[in-house]
Amino acid sequence: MGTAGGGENRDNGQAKLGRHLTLLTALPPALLTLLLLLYMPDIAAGRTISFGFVWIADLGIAFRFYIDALSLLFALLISAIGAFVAIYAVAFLHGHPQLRRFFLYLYLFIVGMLGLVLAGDLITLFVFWEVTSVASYLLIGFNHTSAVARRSALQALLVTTLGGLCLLVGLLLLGSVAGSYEMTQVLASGEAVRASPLYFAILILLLIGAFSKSAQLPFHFWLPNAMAAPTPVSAYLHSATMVKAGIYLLARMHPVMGQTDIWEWTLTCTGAATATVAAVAALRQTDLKLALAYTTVIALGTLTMFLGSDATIVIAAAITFLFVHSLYKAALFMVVGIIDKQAGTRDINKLGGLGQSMQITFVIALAAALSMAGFPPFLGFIGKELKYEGALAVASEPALVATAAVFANAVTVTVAGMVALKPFLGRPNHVYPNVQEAPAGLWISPLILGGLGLTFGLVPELVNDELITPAVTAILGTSETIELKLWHGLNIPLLLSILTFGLGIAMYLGLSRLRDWLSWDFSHAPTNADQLWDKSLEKLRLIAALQTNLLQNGVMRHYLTVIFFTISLVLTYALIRTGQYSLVFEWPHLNLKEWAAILLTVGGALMAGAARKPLIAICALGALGVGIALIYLFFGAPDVAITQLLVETLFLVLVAAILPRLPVFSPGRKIRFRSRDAALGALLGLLVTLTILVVLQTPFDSPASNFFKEASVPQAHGRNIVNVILVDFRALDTFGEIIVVFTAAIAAVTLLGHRLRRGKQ
Amino acid sequence: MNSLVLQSATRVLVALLLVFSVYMLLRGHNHPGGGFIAGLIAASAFALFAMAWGMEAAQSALRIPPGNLAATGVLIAAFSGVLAVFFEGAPFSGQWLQLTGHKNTGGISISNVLIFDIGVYLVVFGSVLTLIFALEEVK
Amino acid sequence: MRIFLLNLLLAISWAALTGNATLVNLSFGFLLGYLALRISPELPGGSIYFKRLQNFSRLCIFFLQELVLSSLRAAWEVFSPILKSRPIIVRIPLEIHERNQIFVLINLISLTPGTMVLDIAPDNSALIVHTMFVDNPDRFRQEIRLGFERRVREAIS
Amino acid sequence: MPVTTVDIHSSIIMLAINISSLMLLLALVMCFLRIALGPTLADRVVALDVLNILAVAYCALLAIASGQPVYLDAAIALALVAFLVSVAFARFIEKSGKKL
Amino acid sequence: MSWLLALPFLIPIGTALATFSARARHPLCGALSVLGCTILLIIAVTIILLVEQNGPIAAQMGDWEAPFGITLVADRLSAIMLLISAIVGLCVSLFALSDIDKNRVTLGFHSFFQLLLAGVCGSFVTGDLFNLYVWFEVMLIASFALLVLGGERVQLDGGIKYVALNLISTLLMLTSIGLIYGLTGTLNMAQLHISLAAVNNPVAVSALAVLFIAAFGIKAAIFPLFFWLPASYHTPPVAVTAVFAGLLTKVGVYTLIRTFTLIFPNDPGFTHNILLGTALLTMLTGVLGAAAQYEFRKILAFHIISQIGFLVLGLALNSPLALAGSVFYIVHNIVAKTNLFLISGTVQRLSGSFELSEIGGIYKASPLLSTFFFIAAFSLSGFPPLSGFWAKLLLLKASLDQTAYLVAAVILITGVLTLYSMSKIWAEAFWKPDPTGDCSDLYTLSLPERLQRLLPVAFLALVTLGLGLLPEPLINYALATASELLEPKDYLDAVLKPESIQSMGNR
Amino acid sequence: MVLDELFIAALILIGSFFGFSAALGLLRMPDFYTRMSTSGKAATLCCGLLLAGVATLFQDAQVTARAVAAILFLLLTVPIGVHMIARAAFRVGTPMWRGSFVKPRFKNPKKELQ
Amino acid sequence: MEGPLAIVVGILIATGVYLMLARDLLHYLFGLVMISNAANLAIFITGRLTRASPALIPEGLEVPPMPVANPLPQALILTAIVIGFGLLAFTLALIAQAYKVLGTLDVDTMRIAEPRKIKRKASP
Ligand code: NA
Ligand code: NA
Repeated sequence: MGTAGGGENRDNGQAKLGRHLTLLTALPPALLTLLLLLYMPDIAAGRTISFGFVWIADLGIAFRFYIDALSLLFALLISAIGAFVAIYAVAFLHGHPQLRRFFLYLYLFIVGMLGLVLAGDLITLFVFWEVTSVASYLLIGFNHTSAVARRSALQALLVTTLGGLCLLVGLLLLGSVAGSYEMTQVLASGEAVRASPLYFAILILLLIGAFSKSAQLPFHFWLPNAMAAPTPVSAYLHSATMVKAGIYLLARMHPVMGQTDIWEWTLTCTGAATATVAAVAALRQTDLKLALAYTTVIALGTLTMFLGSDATIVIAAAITFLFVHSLYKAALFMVVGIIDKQAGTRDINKLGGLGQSMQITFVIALAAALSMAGFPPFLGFIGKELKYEGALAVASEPALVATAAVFANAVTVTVAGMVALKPFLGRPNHVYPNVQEAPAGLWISPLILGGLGLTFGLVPELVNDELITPAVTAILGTSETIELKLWHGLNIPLLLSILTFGLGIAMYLGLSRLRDWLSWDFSHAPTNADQLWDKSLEKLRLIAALQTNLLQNGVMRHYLTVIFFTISLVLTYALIRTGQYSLVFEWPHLNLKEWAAILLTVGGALMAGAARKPLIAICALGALGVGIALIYLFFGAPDVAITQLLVETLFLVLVAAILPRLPVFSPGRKIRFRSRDAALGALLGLLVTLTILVVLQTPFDSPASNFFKEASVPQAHGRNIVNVILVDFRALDTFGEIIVVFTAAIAAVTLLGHRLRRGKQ
Repeated sequence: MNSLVLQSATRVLVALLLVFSVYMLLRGHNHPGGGFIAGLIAASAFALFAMAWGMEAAQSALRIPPGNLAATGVLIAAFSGVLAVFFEGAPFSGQWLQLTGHKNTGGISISNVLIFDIGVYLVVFGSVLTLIFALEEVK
Repeated sequence: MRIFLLNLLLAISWAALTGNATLVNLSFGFLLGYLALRISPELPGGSIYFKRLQNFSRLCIFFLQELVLSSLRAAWEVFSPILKSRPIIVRIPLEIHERNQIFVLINLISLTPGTMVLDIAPDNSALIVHTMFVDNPDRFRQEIRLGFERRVREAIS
Repeated sequence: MPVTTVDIHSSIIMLAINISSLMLLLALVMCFLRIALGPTLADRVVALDVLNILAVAYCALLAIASGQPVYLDAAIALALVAFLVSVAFARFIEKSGKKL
Repeated sequence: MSWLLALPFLIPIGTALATFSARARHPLCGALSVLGCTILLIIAVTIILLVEQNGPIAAQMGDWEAPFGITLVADRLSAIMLLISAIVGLCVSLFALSDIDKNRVTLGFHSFFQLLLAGVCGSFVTGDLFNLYVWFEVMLIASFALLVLGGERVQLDGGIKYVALNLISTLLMLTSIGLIYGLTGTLNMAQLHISLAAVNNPVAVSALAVLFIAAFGIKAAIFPLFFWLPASYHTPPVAVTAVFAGLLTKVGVYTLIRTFTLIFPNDPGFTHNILLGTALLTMLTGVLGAAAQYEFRKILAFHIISQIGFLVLGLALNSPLALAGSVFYIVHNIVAKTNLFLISGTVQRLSGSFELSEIGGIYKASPLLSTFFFIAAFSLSGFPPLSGFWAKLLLLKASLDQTAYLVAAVILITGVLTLYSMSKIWAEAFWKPDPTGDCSDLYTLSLPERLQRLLPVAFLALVTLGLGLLPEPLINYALATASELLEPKDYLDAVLKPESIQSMGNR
Repeated sequence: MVLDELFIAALILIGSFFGFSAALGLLRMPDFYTRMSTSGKAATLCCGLLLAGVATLFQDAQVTARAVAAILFLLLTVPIGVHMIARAAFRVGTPMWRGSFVKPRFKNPKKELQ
Repeated sequence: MEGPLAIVVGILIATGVYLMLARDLLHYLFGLVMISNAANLAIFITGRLTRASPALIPEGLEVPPMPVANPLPQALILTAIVIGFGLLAFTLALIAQAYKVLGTLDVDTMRIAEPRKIKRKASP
């Protein structure tokens, strides 16, 4: 991480460095992509790779990676698109003072995502899961001077962390049920997991984790807000990767957790609902980036919906769509970024006529949008056809799924139009007259991505044989064959496609009217999750403030009361909980001397308690001190008695020395408090008395005391046993004690503001 | 406090209290007394001094700042505790140098136990005095 | 002073000779030494020493006597059903000026039944005395001057 | 340990000790009442002072009753320092100059 | 051997005396303090190595055999606490060189600091209950002194509450110790393990147990006894708060662990359930308290409470894994918490305030400092791969293993709320643009000051990171500690059988 | 022996009688000054007699010496304490007993001292 | 013998608690003194009371010839008394300084470290 930039030279150096970094930054992910591609044939053939080391042997936790076709597919998408985003970002953020920080975060993110999809251990998976949360937090908050960015970052962080923690619990439970955290073993123990009584809990926890990360209902609200991030980030995060971590998790857990009704129903319904809600929301947007973001939520909903099923065709549809979506969505976000950068706005109502000046961008936008809209011969078309095929094959609710899919896709078509047509067609906008084509650094990445969409559409075997089919196989655990082709013949999916196009185009044409129609105010709807978020944070602060005002209210007497009350409470409980003891209390024969001492002590105490003036209390304390000293004296403790008297005397001398500077009268307390305090005091006194009496019921034998009596003269050569204990048997206590006294003295002096004198004055 | 009675009596009493404190210190191992008590008595002597003749007089009579006295006491006590390192004993173990007579019956001896008690005496004396002087001084 | 030391030495020699160092024996030795010195050939400063010792002893006896009397008088007053006392506060000018003398005088007055020194004038020229049993302030002043002040002057100089 | 010359358990001594205990007990109570009643701080301090002196008496009484002269040490210590309280409070009363 | 165990408090006391006599010479005083801490660290390392090799080691002070005299013991728990205290001591003493003004040094800051360390280390090594009380007092009085040193208004106000509430704990502890002696006739903790089990007086044992919970609970700042902490921790200079935060409450937790594994292990249905309820409430109230604050150090202070809840939780769950979790959590928390306070001090140095509304722009001005804060804060929030993650994982797993799902839920909620507060600080102090515009960056500080402020912070951050990446040694150590605590046979042998000590001394 | 016993018993009884009387005076006397006059000396005497009893009982040089020392110390310190309090009370103008036949004459103690 | 003294301890604690809860810091201090004494007394009585001789061994003997009071609690109390004195003295100094600086001993008005209202800032 770079140090703070100050001065022109440093900025220049950084800019130069940035230019040189162009290739370098893209190099690691690109190399990784190549590496993964090398492994691809092997993996596709059914081999898996596993490596790592034991992290914590005693807990069976390992830092382990596991590559099968599913993880390979994700890893490839992440690293490849990562490389493109890196290239794009260098151009996009050119000259930005914190460029290096940006790349640091980006790499952190890439590493997190790769680790997540390649994890071969549940804990490893979670570690990387959280790394992506943190990295996305930093990326979303990259424009940290903007309050909106900070809010969005916090929102994303909290939502995904909440989900992440649930996931952690789920993973821990899963690990304990499966008997291991190792991925291969977990994957193999589906039967046991589904039979476990904890299955439902695990499922819910994992789903909360996955849904929060993948912005499913009801956690969907953070993703559009995350658009506060710089454009390349949005592109990366919200197309290729982070949100798909949840999808990956669902796919990964499919063999273990799937194939149950509850799995299917939950996923299907959540996915469908998410897709529908997001579709409506997408139509209402005028910000291109937001509109795209909502289509991402649509896509995620669709994917979730499909992953609920265990039919081959449905899973194949999901995986293909996932692949397609990554390509076009990344490209489109980049295009929006270009428009934003060149035209200075992303507002769809202000944009228009850019096609002439930005021809390359226009072409790219078209290519990606057509793929998104699912026009042949783009890969998107194949994806969509498969989607419909899959939707109809969903066992539980084919009609619902199909309807949701059609509606979602129609909206996608509309948004594709919004992104690829609206800004470029029509008359040039006079507000932004001098719009230039973007530099190559900006358009090269989307161009390649858009081109790939077309290429793979024309030659689907490129991706099918070694990526999609093996991935589906990995999810379902059975060897599957899937055909990807542009022309399936005239069938229901095709009809649905046509319906989709018609609907989508109609909506695009009537977009402004549609938006007016949809423009009822969501702001007061209880379902507005974003506002709910604000409200719940506000509630949280309120509750926090309330509880703080209640507990930590700054009044010392309140603190003391609570402490004394707590002690009384637990002591009462401890004393009565067994309810099986009899206290033997004999009034012993105390002689008059002893009564005198007791009377003096008790009288002194009561008088000090009743005294309103400190002075009277002090005199009472003097009497009390004498009484206690006499008690010590009468029961064979002259050393203690003398010390008590001396200390009492010196204490009173000190008090008298300080008293002239203190107020004569004390503030009184209300009668209500007085009686409450007295009751509390009486209760605590009673409890302590009882405790002492209870302790006294046990016969006493102190080997230490006996030892001291016997060893005092022969071994320690002293006749005052108490003193021998103090200076020999337990000299360490005394040593500590003199340190306390010494410290107290110098502390008091420094407190009173005196320097300790260094010599005679 | 400018009182003829108090000031006159203090001449005798301070000396008396100091002597008495040393007496309590030295016999503490075998009779009631010891470093604490002795230290407190010695501190009382100077408290009386300060009350009768003023704090400056008491301080200059003491010559050493009481804080340093206390620190010296800690040092002495620590020294007596670690003295055992030269005799292969554990920390704070008793070491006796018997000059005459027998340890258990009397005679004259030097022991780290006594040194320790002297340390305690000085700490208590110095600390309490420090406190008294400080509180007296508050303006 | 030298003679006092000599006397003390004699007392210690006596204790050493008898092999009994108890307090009683030492006191006895001191008395013996005193008598011996008394009849010895005259020592320089001896007469002053003997005089002082005599006066001091007298003062001590007087002191104890007053203590007992005072306490008895106080007890009487305390136990009597009706309080007969007539407390007054009297200012007594002093003729002695040495601090030590005044100190002893104050202690003596304090020990007298029913009297108590409340304060001393800043220049040590007078005492403020509280007394319970004397009606006439002037007579009280006179008593003090003749009774205590003289004795103190004799005992301490 | 010094041995007592007379039997402290003899009836005369025991009786004397008991009566003495009672009287001192009453004395303590009365002192205490004066501390409680005041009315001025000086009254309370005097009572405290007397209380301290009576504590010395108690030490002596205990030494007699138990036949243990060690309690004399407590008596000496108390006799030497107890008046400090009075002096300190007297100083306070003078300094603060109010009727307390 | 016996000397080695006495050194952890003898060295700081010696250093305290040295700094006391040198208190007028500012640089010398600081150097002495750092030197003392370095020596302490060496000793702590030696002890932990020995303990790791030989198991618990004991030393009889004054050569008086075990249940009679005072025994010093170092088992794994003590050893790790010593080590971490020495580390914190060194870091804070280094940091204090620039954070503590000359006036406070002259008033004896370093002496009090060293005495505090002596009290802390003494508490960790002692095997005697009353001696523990004495060391607690040393620690307490030194902390009083440090808290009000300098005597500012706010310090005095906070100091009053701190002193008032802590003294209650002290008295409670003293009473409890007296009563337990009255019940068993011994003060030696190992002997108490044996004697108390033989006492046939369940009511008395229960009452004593709750008295100890209350006494140490106040020190440890558990619910609802924690008031002194938020009332005072934001008032003294940051170096003081840092060492308080790192060590003081942890000593309370240490004694809770020690007491309720060694002395009161026999009635977990009663004692440990009280602790469990307390722990959960502590976690929640602490973290909620933090959510209501907008002052850097107040937020951190409330988090201390919440994290105390975690520490007590591990004890309350009473399983090897849970105890190991507690041990790991203590180490993690001391490091991270101290670091956060040190960072808050530097932030205040740069921006002039602790109020979040008045500071900002640190991220832009001092990325290095920001990185360290980020590491510490996210570690505290339990993010992998930082130390806090493992601490949380252990406790979570322990609670799940016992099917204590409510506990797991509270852990999760607390985790998220912790994150909320930490990200609040991050967003406000670091990300937000500087509202006043007078925030300087680290380069405006002189080189020595920068080093004195950054070295400890960097080191502690590295420890956090290191414990996160390579947790295994510490987790293994924590697990071994836990089994040692739950099966104290070795501890008892070391303390009560002199021959075993003898043989080890010869080895 | 019986004589000894009687002597000791007498010392004890007389001593404690004075203690009692001192306390009674403290309680019964009407104003500060009279309370003071009747209590301090009696209390001292009480201690002296009891300490004499101790010395008589043990008849041991050391014990006697310590008893004598205690008495001497009391004689030295008690009057000082008493005087200091009296002075303070006088200086702050503590009123005299109103029932006495001389009315309180010192309204302003400082003036009186001139 | 222990019973009545246990009640004394209870009374001391009751009054101490009552005093500590007063608004005035000085009263708090007095309460502290009282509870401090109560703690010491509690140690003393649970170490079992005896009217036996003090724990001193006469000259010429190696062990006490008759039962003596339990010396260990005495040693503990001595330590505790002196420690307590240090703490009390410090607290006294703190109270004096607090009054000097803050101008009050009324704990209800000591709200500098924790002001009455929590500042609630509208924070994004
Ligand atoms: Na803390
Ligand atoms: Na903490």
